[in-house]
Amino acid sequence: MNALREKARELLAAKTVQVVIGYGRGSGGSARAVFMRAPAQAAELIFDATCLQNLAVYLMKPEVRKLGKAALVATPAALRTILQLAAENQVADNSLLALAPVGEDIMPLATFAAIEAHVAAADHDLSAAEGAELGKFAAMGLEERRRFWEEQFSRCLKCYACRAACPLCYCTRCTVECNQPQWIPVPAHDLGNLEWNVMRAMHLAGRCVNCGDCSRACPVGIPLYLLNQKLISDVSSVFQARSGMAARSDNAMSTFKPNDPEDFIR
Amino acid sequence: MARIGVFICHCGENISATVDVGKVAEAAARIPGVAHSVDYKYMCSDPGQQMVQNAIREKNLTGVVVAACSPRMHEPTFRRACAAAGLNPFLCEMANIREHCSWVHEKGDATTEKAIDIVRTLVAKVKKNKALQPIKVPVTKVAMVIGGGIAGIQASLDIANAGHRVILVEREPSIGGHMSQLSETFPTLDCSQCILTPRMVEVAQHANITLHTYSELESLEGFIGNFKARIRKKARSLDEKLCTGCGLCAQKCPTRRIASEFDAGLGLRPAIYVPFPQAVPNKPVIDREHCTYYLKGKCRLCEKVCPTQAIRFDQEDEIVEVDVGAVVLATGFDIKHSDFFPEYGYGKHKDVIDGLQFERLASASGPTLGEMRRPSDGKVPETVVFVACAGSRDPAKGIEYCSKICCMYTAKHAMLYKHKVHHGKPYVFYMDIRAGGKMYEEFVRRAMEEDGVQYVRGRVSRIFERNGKLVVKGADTLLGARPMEIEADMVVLATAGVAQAGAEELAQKLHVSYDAHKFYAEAHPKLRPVETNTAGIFLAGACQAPKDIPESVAQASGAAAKVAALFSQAELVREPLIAVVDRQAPPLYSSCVGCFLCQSACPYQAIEKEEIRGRDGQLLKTVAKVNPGLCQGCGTCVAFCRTKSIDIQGFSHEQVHAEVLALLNRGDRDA
Amino acid sequence: MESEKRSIERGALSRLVEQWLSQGKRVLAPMHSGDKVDFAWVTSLDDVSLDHVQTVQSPKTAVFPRVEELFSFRSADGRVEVRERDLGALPEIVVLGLRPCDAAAMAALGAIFNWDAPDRLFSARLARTTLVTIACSRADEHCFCTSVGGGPGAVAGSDILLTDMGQGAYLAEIVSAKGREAARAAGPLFAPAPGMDKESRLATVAKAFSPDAIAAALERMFDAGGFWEEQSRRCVGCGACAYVCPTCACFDIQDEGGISGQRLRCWDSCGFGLFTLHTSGHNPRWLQSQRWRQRLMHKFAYMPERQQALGCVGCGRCSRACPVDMNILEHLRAVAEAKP
Amino acid sequence: MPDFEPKIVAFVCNWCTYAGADLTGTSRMKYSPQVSIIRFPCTGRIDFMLLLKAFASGADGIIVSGCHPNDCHYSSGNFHARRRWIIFRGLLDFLGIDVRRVQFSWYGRWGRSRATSACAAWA
Amino acid sequence: MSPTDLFQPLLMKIEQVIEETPDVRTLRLAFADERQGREFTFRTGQFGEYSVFGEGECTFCIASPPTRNGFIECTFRKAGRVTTALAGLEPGETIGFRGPYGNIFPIQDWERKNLLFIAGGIALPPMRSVIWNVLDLRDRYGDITIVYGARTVADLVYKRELAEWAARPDIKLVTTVDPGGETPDWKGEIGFVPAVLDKAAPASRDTIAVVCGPPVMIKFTFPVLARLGLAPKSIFTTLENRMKCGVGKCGRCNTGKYFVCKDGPVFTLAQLQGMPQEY
Repeated sequence: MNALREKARELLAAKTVQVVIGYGRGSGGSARAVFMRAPAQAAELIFDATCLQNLAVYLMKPEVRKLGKAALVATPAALRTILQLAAENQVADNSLLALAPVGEDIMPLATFAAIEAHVAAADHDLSAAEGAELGKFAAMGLEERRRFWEEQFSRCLKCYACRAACPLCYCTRCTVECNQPQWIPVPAHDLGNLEWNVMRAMHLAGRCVNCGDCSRACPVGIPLYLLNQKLISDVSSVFQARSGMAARSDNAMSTFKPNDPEDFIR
Repeated sequence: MARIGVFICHCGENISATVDVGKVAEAAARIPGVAHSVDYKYMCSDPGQQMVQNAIREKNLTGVVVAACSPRMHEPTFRRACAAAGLNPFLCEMANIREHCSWVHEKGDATTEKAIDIVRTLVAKVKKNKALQPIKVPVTKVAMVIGGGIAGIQASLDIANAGHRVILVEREPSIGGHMSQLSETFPTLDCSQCILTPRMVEVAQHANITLHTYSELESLEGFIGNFKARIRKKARSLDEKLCTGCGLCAQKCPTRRIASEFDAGLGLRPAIYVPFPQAVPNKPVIDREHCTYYLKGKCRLCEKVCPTQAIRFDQEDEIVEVDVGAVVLATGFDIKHSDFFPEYGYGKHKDVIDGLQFERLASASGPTLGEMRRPSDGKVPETVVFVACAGSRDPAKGIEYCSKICCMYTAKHAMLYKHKVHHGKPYVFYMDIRAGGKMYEEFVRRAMEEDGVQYVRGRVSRIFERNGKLVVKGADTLLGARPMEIEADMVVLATAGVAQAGAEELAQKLHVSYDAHKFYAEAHPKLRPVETNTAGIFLAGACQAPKDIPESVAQASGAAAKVAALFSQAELVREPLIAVVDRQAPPLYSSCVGCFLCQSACPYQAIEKEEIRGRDGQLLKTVAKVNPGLCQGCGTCVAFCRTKSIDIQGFSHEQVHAEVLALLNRGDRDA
Repeated sequence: MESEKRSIERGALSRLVEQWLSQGKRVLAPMHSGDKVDFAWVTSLDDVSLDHVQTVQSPKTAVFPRVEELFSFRSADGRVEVRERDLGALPEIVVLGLRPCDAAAMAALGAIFNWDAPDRLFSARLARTTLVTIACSRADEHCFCTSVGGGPGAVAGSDILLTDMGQGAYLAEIVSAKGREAARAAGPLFAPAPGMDKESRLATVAKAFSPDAIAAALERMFDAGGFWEEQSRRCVGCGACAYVCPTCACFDIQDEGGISGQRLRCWDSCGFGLFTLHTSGHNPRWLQSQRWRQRLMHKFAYMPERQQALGCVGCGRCSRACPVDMNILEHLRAVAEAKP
Repeated sequence: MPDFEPKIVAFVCNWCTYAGADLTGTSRMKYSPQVSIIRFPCTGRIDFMLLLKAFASGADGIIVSGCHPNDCHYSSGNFHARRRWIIFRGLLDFLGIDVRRVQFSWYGRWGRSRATSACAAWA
Repeated sequence: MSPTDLFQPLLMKIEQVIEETPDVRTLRLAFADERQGREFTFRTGQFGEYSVFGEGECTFCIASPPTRNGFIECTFRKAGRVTTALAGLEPGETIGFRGPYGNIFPIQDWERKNLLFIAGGIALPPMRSVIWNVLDLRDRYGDITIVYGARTVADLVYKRELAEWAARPDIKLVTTVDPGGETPDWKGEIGFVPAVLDKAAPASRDTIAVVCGPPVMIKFTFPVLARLGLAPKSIFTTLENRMKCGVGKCGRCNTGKYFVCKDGPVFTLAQLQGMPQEY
């Protein structure tokens, strides 16, 4: 941890960055985002197993961008997020510094190329456990799956915490806020919840980097990660595409291959 | 203000036969926003259109729904009628209650109910229509004609004579196409070369026509009025400017035993050759597959003998880029050569030949210099059997259509044979005689009566060799299907006319749709035969379907007229059904977040980046912008955009959303 | 009027629940769902979780549901017919197992909905709702009911307050007229309460601040821009805190169903940007810091002054539900200590 | 369920399939009046949200049909659509919605007789 | 007040639709139920929630004066979902109306004072109600000056009434368009409203000013009025906050301890200065 604090103090003192976004101790022993502007604040920085939130969400907040160049304590998911945001022209190269904790020390990654190299070194596919859970769902019957998701979505409040926590949901006017025509019903009734959750998953297809923040943010505990992981596994198995691996990469959903499978098309 | 006029057509009784049009008109009147609802026997007739125009003026309608036939048929008609009455044409929609309702369902409440559904859907859509102004696009007044057959030649000459530049692209070393291979043509028995060659020369000498022979279209980008074509001029291994066409190289070339394509495989040609004497341009080309220099690196004899040193062995293919405003497809057709009929022994017996090969035998420039000699031993055949419908009209063989010209050229072949072998006995096995053109029936009648051609109505079952003779087994159905056998010296099969090889690849390069037989698809079989669905690309000749020379020439002139019409205005007026990116007042400026994933989805690269700067010049955000000239209105980006920031006029989010809700009883109609 | 003290065994309580259900009442109580505890419609006492500190959502859904119909309308041929909501058809609800802070929250909701002009729909629901509260034997770091006028055993707002005395017996304080009515209807199920000592069973919740000090501090701090930006930099602008909060009552009105459908009232939050966006595109609260400031100012300064009711009952749900750990207690302490 | 009248919405592209539907009309092929057609410039324009909205508004079945790959008038609209359909179908199935209720097809110009068989799949 | 339930609109029939500009319309509404029509009273400055059933509700002031009963008028610009739907309706169709809500222009306190009305663009409707109300009781007030500006000539609303007011001797009417918005035959002023007001420099002694318009116009008009010597408490304006319920419950228009829909929309500059700058 102190390598991280040392690096943060040094960056802030030398003014190479105006703010270091990292994890600090939160309430109840949890970790939460802290924004250090003065070298002295670097002592607050921590990095342990509780640091799960994907801090890249703050790269897209106007109030944080206004602070100037940021250094970001980046978990592997955050690094993938940065690359995916780069692929979608939301962050420019050298506009941020990623601090990737490796064991005890810190790897500063200043350019997308550095981030790509670091990301490429690790395995980012769905873990065996995640694959198994998806398998469990595939094994369930259609009716059983429908009842499971109907119960889950009936508890959705439409509080949009899943959208707010997701770094890739950065649209200034989300389709949910479009009322001409009213694509998604505003009230949180069953029909509106289904349309909202399907739209959220589809709009992340080929983009989501599986950081899991949407599920952690959901106050009523709907396992939203399952939807995104299902689409990640589909996109990678059918289109052999993986998001968050390169700063300049085509989006799996906005490109095509002539030989995409079409067995279901008559 | 929503004041919609609904006009329901009986279409004679095509609609009113199964749909209760009165009930539909009455139901339409009850839809909120509908100010005028009426039904009439023939909406598309002049009084019908008058009715629409009067209603627009009297009740100052803000939208019109015409419930009749398919918009592909009369949408332009009614949109023009509305425009004439002062209503923006894009506020008029058609509800297809004929092809999609009255014709395909039985009479009954469900059918009338569906018609009401369709009308209600389109009323909901019209309420969300916006008045649109057509887009003005500059037009490059240069036409490109692909295919140098009679159709291509005629189209090129007509367009050039209309004062526009033409680029004629021909795959073979010379223009002329199949017509140049014919001996004489029905029904006048004009010598094909005599009527074709002057036109070919006229093309070569016409100031407005640039000729690219031995060339193929590499790619075509852009859209009507603004195409960018890349033409691959295959290397002729010859400098055309130096070559005088003396023909010495062809005489001296040692490799002489190559089957001549021009002679349909009957004659032979050297490695460096001019396809036929009247070839235009009359410049040879080296066939690199067979020339020994390219195979073994030796010889180069033609280079030595060439008086003007025009031979260029190292010549490369050359890509020529041209801007064109319109394209005429005149790539023609081909004769089915393959061993399509094993039972006829085509390909096994040398004396079983197809129509084109017979033409070459009869032609003065053919391998036998016009003398009727059979390919196997060169003897004059005493008895010749012509078999019509050899491949056409045979669904089992996959060609269910009629190739239209075989009856006529079979009769001609029989007459030519009689004129050359007076004592010969020609037989023609036919199913039906299709001789519908001017002087066509008289021509066939003459063949039967004056030239004594023996017409046998029946199909040939087998042809086999028996002691030197070709036994043609068939039956004569007019005599109670009496089986018969004819011992013939030679058999000519009138095989089916099929699409050119490579027709499909070319269509895909031009995004032109084609049918199951790879013939190009016309925009409308009856009303738009010379246009394709791709704006700016026209059709002429047999590439659209097998047809004879008069029809090909007529179609070519038709296509040329269309091109001339297109080039007659300074600017092309385009349908404004294109995509537009959202723009708003500050501080948001646009709901687009600049992810530009739509850019990779656009097949026409019509989406550009636009920087939005504050008053102080500081870059606020970069958003997408659609180039109205390039956008073809496919809407792929619209369905892709996550924030619904890009919308397509004519099929906007609001319009299609309203349609879905209205169709499923939500929205306008009480539940 | 001192509330009447009775007691009730766990078995009797279970039979009371069945009695309610048989009388056609719907019972809303905390139930385990996954690793969280949330209010749900229960069919027996066994479903009810009794060992949790606080539920994820508040019981406000009994009186202010996520979505409710205000009225329905049918239109045909230009004529529109509006059908008023039949308030008589609203269900009788018993909320069992809510905490004293939730019961106190009903008063705050009433202050908002019935301010200036009564909201008949809300009042009808509240009238049909019986609150059978269970006092808190445990609290966690997020609870601060004592700082806002409440307490782990406070009776305010409850109809009947049960306190778990251990060995399956509950002290039952019959607080309101509705409580007495419910106790009378329960008949023998309630037994006399032999000198049960309630205080010993209650959790202890330290007082963190005084609401008046907070209100006074907030008055001065509206323009302390830096303070609010610093505090709210973590906030990502979702509606979780507002939707789980027992006293948040902001709502949106939406029409559904085309020309014949219903006008619906549904939850909304001042945390969303669209909440205050003018048609002209101007938005008085364009930044998240302004919206966070509004949340604290409205609950701790505007409501006490205008509706004479504090907009917070210290249940701590917003801190527990917040994805980025915006701890309201911590922020309120910072407001109290902020130098002018 | 004898009187079960499935409401089927057909989202079709304006070129091959709409023309195919017209051709079905001109050749008087009969199919169930429960199938109604909504016209789009291209299958690329058909948004998954519309399919969702159609189901939400009461459609029992949906046909989505366009030109054969390589036949698309806009050259790649149907390719993009196909890719979206693959993912969307996977998600619907994952959520327990019967994907047989959405039939995707390439209808060329030669008639829509198969429309009847498509909607027969439910009735 | 409205009938039994707060959120249930009264039914009103559209009697007349006047197209002020391509996207601004004025609706004249009469109560479907005669009795409600007779009993309905309102004061100038109040607003209502107008319902298009199936689309939703939208908020704008009652543009007709209370002195003319039997009907109310409202003017709106086609901008959002509900206003677009409202603009699509025909005379004879039915809409809903909830109100009257909000506080009033205290014209009873303005008697014998000079009145200065300053309006910009689409904000003339709330002023029109109070102007006609004052003009119907013309003798009770001092001289009346109206300064009205819009971006272009085409954007000027109530063109007929502007002509009527211009013809009246007892009113001083100054109309202006932003630079570049004039047409060849435009006879009024050219310039922004604050500048034109400065030039017109009406008498400021014993004067009440009412200012309505886009925030940028109001920002530059207040200093001009201050220079003319008007006290903040005698400068009135209306706030254009987003509203939904109109009865102080839904929280949208909450600005400080005020609810713009209950304590406003009419505020004096003095009140505004006492409120948090969040409107």
